[in-house]
Amino acid sequence: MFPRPIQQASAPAQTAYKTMLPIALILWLLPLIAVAVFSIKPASDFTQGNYWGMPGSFEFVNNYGQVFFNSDMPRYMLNSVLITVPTVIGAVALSAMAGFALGVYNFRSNIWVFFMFVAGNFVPFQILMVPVRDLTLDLGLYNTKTGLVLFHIAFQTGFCTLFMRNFIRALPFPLIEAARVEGVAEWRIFWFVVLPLMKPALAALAVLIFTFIWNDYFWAIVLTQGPDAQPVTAGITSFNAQYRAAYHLMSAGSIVAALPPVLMFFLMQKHFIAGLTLGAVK
Amino acid sequence: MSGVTLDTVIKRYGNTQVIHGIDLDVQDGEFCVFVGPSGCGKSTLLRMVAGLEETTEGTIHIGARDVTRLDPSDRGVSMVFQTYALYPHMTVEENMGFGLKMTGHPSSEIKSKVAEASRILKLDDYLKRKPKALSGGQRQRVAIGRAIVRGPEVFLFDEPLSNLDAELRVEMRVEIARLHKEIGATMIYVTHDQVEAMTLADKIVVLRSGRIEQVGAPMELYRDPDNRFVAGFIGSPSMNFIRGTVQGTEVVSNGLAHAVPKTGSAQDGQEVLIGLRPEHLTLKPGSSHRVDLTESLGGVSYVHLIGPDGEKIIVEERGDHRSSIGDQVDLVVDPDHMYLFDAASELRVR
Amino acid sequence: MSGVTLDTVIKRYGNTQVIHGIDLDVQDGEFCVFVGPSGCGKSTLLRMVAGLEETTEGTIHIGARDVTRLDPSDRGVSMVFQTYALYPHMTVEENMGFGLKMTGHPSSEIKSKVAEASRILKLDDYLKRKPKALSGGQRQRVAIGRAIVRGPEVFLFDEPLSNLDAELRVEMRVEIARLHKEIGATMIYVTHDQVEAMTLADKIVVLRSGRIEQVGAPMELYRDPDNRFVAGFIGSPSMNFIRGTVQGTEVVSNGLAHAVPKTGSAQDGQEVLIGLRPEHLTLKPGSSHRVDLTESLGGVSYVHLIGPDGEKIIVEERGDHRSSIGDQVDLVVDPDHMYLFDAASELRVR
Amino acid sequence: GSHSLSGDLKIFLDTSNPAPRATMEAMIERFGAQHPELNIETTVIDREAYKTQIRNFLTADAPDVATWYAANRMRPYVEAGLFEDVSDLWAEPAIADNLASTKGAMTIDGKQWGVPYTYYQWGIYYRKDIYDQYGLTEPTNWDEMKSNCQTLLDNGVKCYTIGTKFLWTAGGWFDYLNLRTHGYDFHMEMAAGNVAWTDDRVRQTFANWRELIDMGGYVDNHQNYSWQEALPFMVNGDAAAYLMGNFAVAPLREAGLSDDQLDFYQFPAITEGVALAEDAPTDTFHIPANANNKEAAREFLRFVVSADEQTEINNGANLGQLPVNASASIDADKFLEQGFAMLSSNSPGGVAQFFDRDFPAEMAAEAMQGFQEFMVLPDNLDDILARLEQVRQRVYK
Amino acid sequence: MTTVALPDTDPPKRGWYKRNEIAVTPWLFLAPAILFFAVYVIIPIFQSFSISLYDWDGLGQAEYIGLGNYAELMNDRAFEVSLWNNLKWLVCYLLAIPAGLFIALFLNQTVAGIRIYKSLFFFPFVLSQVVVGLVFAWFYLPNEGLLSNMLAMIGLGPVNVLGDPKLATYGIILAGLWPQTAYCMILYLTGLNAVDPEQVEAARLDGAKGWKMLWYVIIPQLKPATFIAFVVTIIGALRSFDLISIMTNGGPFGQTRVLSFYMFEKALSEYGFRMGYGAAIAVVLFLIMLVFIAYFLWSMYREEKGGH
Ligand SMILES: Nc1ncnc2c1ncn2[C@@H]1O[C@H](COP(=O)(O)OP(=O)(O)OP(=O)(O)O)[C@@H](O)[C@H]1O
Ligand SMILES: Nc1ncnc2c1ncn2[C@@H]1O[C@H](COP(=O)(O)OP(=O)(O)OP(=O)(O)O)[C@@H](O)[C@H]1O
Ligand SMILES: [Mg+2]
Ligand SMILES: [Mg+2]
Repeated sequence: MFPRPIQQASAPAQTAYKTMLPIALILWLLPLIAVAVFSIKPASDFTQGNYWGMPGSFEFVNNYGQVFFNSDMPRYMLNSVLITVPTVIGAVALSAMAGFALGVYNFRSNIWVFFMFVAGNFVPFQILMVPVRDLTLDLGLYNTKTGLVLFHIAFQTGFCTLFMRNFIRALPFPLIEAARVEGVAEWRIFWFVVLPLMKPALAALAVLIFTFIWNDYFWAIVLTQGPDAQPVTAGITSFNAQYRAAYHLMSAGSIVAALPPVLMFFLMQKHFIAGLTLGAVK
Repeated sequence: MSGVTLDTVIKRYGNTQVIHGIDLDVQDGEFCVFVGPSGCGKSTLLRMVAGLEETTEGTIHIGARDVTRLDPSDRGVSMVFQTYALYPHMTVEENMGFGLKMTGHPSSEIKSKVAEASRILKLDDYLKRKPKALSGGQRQRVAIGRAIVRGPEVFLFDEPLSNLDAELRVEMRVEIARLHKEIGATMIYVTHDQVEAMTLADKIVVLRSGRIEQVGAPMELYRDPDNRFVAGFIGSPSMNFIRGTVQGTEVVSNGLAHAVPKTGSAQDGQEVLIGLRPEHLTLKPGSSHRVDLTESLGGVSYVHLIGPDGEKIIVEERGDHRSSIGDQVDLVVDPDHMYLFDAASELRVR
Repeated sequence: MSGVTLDTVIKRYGNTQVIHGIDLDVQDGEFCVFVGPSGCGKSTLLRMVAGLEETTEGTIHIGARDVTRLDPSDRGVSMVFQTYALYPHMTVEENMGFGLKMTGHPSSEIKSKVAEASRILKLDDYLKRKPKALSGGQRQRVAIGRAIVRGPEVFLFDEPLSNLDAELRVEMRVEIARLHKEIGATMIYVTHDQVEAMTLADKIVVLRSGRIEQVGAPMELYRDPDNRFVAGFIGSPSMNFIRGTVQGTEVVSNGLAHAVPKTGSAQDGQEVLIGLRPEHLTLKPGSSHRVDLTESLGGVSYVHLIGPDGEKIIVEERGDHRSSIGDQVDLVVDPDHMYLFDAASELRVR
Repeated sequence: GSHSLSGDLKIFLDTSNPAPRATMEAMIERFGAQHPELNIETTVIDREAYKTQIRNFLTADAPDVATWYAANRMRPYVEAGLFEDVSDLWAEPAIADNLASTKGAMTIDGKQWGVPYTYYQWGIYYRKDIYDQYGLTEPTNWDEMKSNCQTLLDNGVKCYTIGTKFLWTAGGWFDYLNLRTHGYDFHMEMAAGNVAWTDDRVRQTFANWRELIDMGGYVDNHQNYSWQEALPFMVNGDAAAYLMGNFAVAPLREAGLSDDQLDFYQFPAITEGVALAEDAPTDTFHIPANANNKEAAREFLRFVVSADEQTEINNGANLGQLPVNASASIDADKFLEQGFAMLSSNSPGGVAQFFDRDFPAEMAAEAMQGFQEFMVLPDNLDDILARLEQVRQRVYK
Repeated sequence: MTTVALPDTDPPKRGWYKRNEIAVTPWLFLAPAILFFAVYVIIPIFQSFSISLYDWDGLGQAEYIGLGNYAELMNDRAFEVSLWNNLKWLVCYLLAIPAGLFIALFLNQTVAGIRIYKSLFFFPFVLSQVVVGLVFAWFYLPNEGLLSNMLAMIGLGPVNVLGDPKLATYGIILAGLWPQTAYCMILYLTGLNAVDPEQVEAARLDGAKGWKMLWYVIIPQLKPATFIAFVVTIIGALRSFDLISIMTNGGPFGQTRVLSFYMFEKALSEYGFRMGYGAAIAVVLFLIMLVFIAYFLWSMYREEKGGH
């Protein structure tokens, strides 16, 4: 292990390390802590210039109440859920199938199809903006959650397929051969053999895609408008437009918007990190 | 009836040919072992029989059926893989019954077949476990059980024991032998382990670079190898080879203190290799070889000699007689256990 | 001068003690092999000598220096790992020279030392290659070369050959033996391979559960084991054990057709285990044992017997004499090659 | 209503701030009450977002009525055929007579493409209490304006607050400086692309502007702020005045400024003899060409511009802006009254819409960015003007 | 033995699908993904190329102008600025890699609670860039911001990071580095986990310590993690949009634009009506990225070939 385990260092060094840890963490998360503190401050703190001091009073209930009951935030949150969940399901389903095809079969164009997905995954998505917007308009899906979901599924499929295919490649191939010798039909091999083995990958991907989609901003503003269909990332900006310079409310709103992926991360940490390092690309 | 017959079977990957027209007859109920150095095509050949690799040319029959173009599942074969290839998410029972379930057998039938197989393999206590909770040997047994359950005409094994440690390997080897006796099906078994090949096989097929070098019963190959490759490959430690020349009825060699009688059809003046197994050599004090190293394993010890031309010779010594490093010795050759090979073609001179 | 001395060395991980006060003297220039079942603490002990694990209690001396608390690099030891542990991004040359470079040796000196080591190990042709482009045996040679280059007083090996295939293992074993002779340094070698231990060691240390069971030269352990564990551990196939009872001057046993003379201090009525090596048993037609299986390896074959109490016995047969499955036989015991162990304490009854 | 309407009526609004939003929703409710058969569906979109999204919904999923802005700002949609020609409405006497003053702003190619529903004056809102404190009065000419400013600066108060992060606020300053320096006609010539940005007259406008900048008259770091974020400077007394539209009054009051503290004056004259002209942006309703229920939409437009509704929606409690219907009455609000008086009697030069409504979109975008740069780095002027000239030559082709 | 009676005759005639199962199945499985991907990703790339040859406001008729948009780009100062900013992003964003490595080394210990620390350090990556942008914008506020306050503590004047055309881009990049560093940190933490402990031990016996160990032994072994970190960082840098949009909206006076933002502005923003021009910018961005994509695919191709 590198660096050398601190346990083998001298006692003062160990103490120093253990005190450094929380200090470093606080410095690292300072911006975030600031927002958290902002979100429970009263408005008067800001008009009086008390930006960074202790809260003048504790306004947790007020501020968050404002966000939850007096703004469009709940609607935006619901939109985000309705966009994110189908996208996750769709992208994972499509890519599990594509990954199976690319990981198990050695047809001639295999690697080129695979490279198509990989390359597509890396294109600056701005290049898709104008045509995708037109396509969505033509399909009559502009400003609908469906429109956003369809696009997200398609775009994430590139990344997910890369991930799934590599994962399936790493599975022991004799498992599939054993099933073939036993007379199991190909789609049944997918369903009964490969899919159960992919559970960790599915979980990792689902968590990862969830955060990607939840945090998407660009496509939200390209393909949707207004509280009918926009997710919370876009919602937060109009929320902020409404509460310009009301830092306490903006902070509360931001924290609410950030909460689901953060929860997801903490609950599914293992999968999340596995996803990042396995798939290794955003 | 359910033997396996290969007829000028050829395999090419793109432009590289890896199997060069193999003819082979495996009798019904026979235990046939493929051996050969790594990369010689053992697995490829086995997988062609299984249907997991396409056969480029030639035909494969199982019993009377031409199976060359059939799907693996239609060939009536079962295969046991080196890595077990158990489905990790299924219990032992489900693993064994999976193939039958997928091909639509009624569950009562599956149950009885699984029970039968697990009885044979003493797996009854583990039926509800997942493979993760089994030891290596148990896993391999489940893999074999899965093969049995389908009641195939032919069993195929690809180095089934090489992932086990030495002790277990011995144990499982004995079990496979017993299994073969019990169900009597045709088995084809790939290994690179001498001992497995010698102890399990009814018939050993020695392959080299996609060609068959020799086919025969184990002791046949040991006693009567066709060429230098087979002679060197079968037997451990390997046979020693000493260059020599036929002079009249004798073979003379730098490496031997005395000439030895020639055998068979050796021609006067022919350059030959004299093949001598370590266990058939004895030492006497002399001058031609120097003891370079001795390795004692208790009951037996191996004496490594350096010959007059720098060639290395290994001699097996038994009992308490021990040579010491640096001793000068001569080799005592038993003419009954001596093989001549043509130095150029490396074929046996009989 | 540069031997290794362990003095009541203890290792604890948290609350679990894995090494229980080991005393050991490895002479300068000696080849000492640690053997024992998996998990007995071989690696731990070796790594404590290397300085890779802290020593909880006790002291370790190399030569006259107390190195117990020194850094690994200051102990004058080199280590060869099972997985080679070569730096994948460096060429063979760089791998071997890395240690010297780190300790600031001039590059001309590094060059000559690497050249010297690669000559000894015949690596000259591979100096510019990366480890990836080498075979397993070559890699292991590079790892040894890296150890040599630093000119250590003591070499440590942790199962250096267990990742190699059988053939290479034999070859590398011989090379290590030769190396030891050539450079004459003290070497400590961990293995679980019988053959390696027997053939390489000047001194074998048999460990069990963090304690030394017996220390001695290989043939000493083979001929004169202190207890049943060592007797069963050394020798392959393992010694057979048959239960028996001392009656007067004889030992009677269900498993033997005839009583055998007792040895040493065995007491009348004592329950004992009779230890018999497969190579010291012969068979004659009889009734006490049934031949269950025979395995022929060419020069030698193993006969698996089932005794009257269901116990399994293995007998080695040489030459052309072969038993067949199902034969009823009796064991012929050579009283000179027979060991008695107390059934309870499992200690040798001398 | 005179005849009964039925079906769906989809209305898109950009009035996303709380007060205007409530006003419009109430108005629509009243309209709905008159037409019980009509199923009205209202969508309110964030004002900034609306500006980019209008293109999409006009082509794709068009509502029946949509808000927008007058003059050049509606030109792209008119030219693309996305707005309905409503000249027929303008031929009706109720509209023709009462909305005559805004007809020009709604006319392109001799046809009218929508109706206005509100407009508002621009001008300088200031802290009367601070002016009083330093003995200052409302300036009437450039020199007074500058000397007022100097006094404030000497006392540590910035003369003007502004937040240029979203650029358009700087457009307001250019409008006034240019209108005052060269007059309405010149400004409109520029808007029409007939004057080079490198023209000396344009430079003159910037030279005047620069005087204020060099004095340090504007709050620092204005490039970081939106217009709302610049309000606190005025509220806190760090700055004394704000050139802004009348919509700024509501938030200023909300922030706690009383009518005693807050006052308004017209942007003072700069070049003597140049007739005063004002910015008074007009917000409008349009019927998308792809609308489904144009009959109901027309009825809605008639309803919106009716005198009663105009009086209602523009009063101080609601939009707090000026009604477009001449027969409507103006709320008794000091700013509305001042504004109305200014626009109707003291704006002889003419009434402009606003920089980004009078100038073509692309020109406006480039120019406003240039204004911001100029306000931060006045020395870059030559470079900025050269760049704008390049854009002008392309945009107007 | 119990032999299953298999017909000795030829098997029953099998359907076309059965005969071609292995060949057809992958395409059936691929079909939906390919369809989606083609419609939404592949075809649009080509459409963008084509749109970039037109003058089109997104509303009316498009007019073919050949390479006119590209010609105009050559003289477009804003484009030039955006390009340079993209370069700054590319270069500075790579700092996330050493920074991530540094933090990973710091955290690669096994003390009580280290898992919590690791996940909290990783936290910023999970946040939406919108939130990150807001937070940093407040952090940079010219007077009230924490940064100015902290500078004041050490006696330095306030600094208006986002209002200063010279500093603004770096300010935004710094905000971007925050989550990106966290990302690289995680990659390196897993990379460090995979470092062969025996090699580290061998190096310790060889006398490599501290920096020397890091440089000669650890970093070379972290190459896969570094490669991945490099790829994702480059992609992240070229895709940067959210932060700019939130923090400065491209300002002051367009000095923080990057290509992706500029094209959005030109094509879809309030005053932007130039789809063709926007598409041309996107194409340029795509071509830049193509260098990296090609590099990535090439190294992947090599690995595939080497791996089998
Ligand atoms: N897909 C393939 N494409 C090209 N050549 C291949 C392919 N698969 C195997 N080969 C080659 O075919 C030859 C035979 O391989 P095979 O796996 O049958 O050897 P083997 O005898 O089983 O070796 P081992 O003992 O190492 O398992 C080898 O030279 C190998 O390189
Ligand atoms: N870090 C550790 N923490 C706790 N126990 C450990 C640790 N490392 C090793 N052990 C325990 O110490 C004992 C000795 O381990 P060691 O690796 O020395 O065995 P070994 O004899 O080398 O075995 P093998 O032949 O499998 O290599 C084992 O029981 C092991 O579980
Ligand atoms: Mg093989
Ligand atoms: Mg060990």
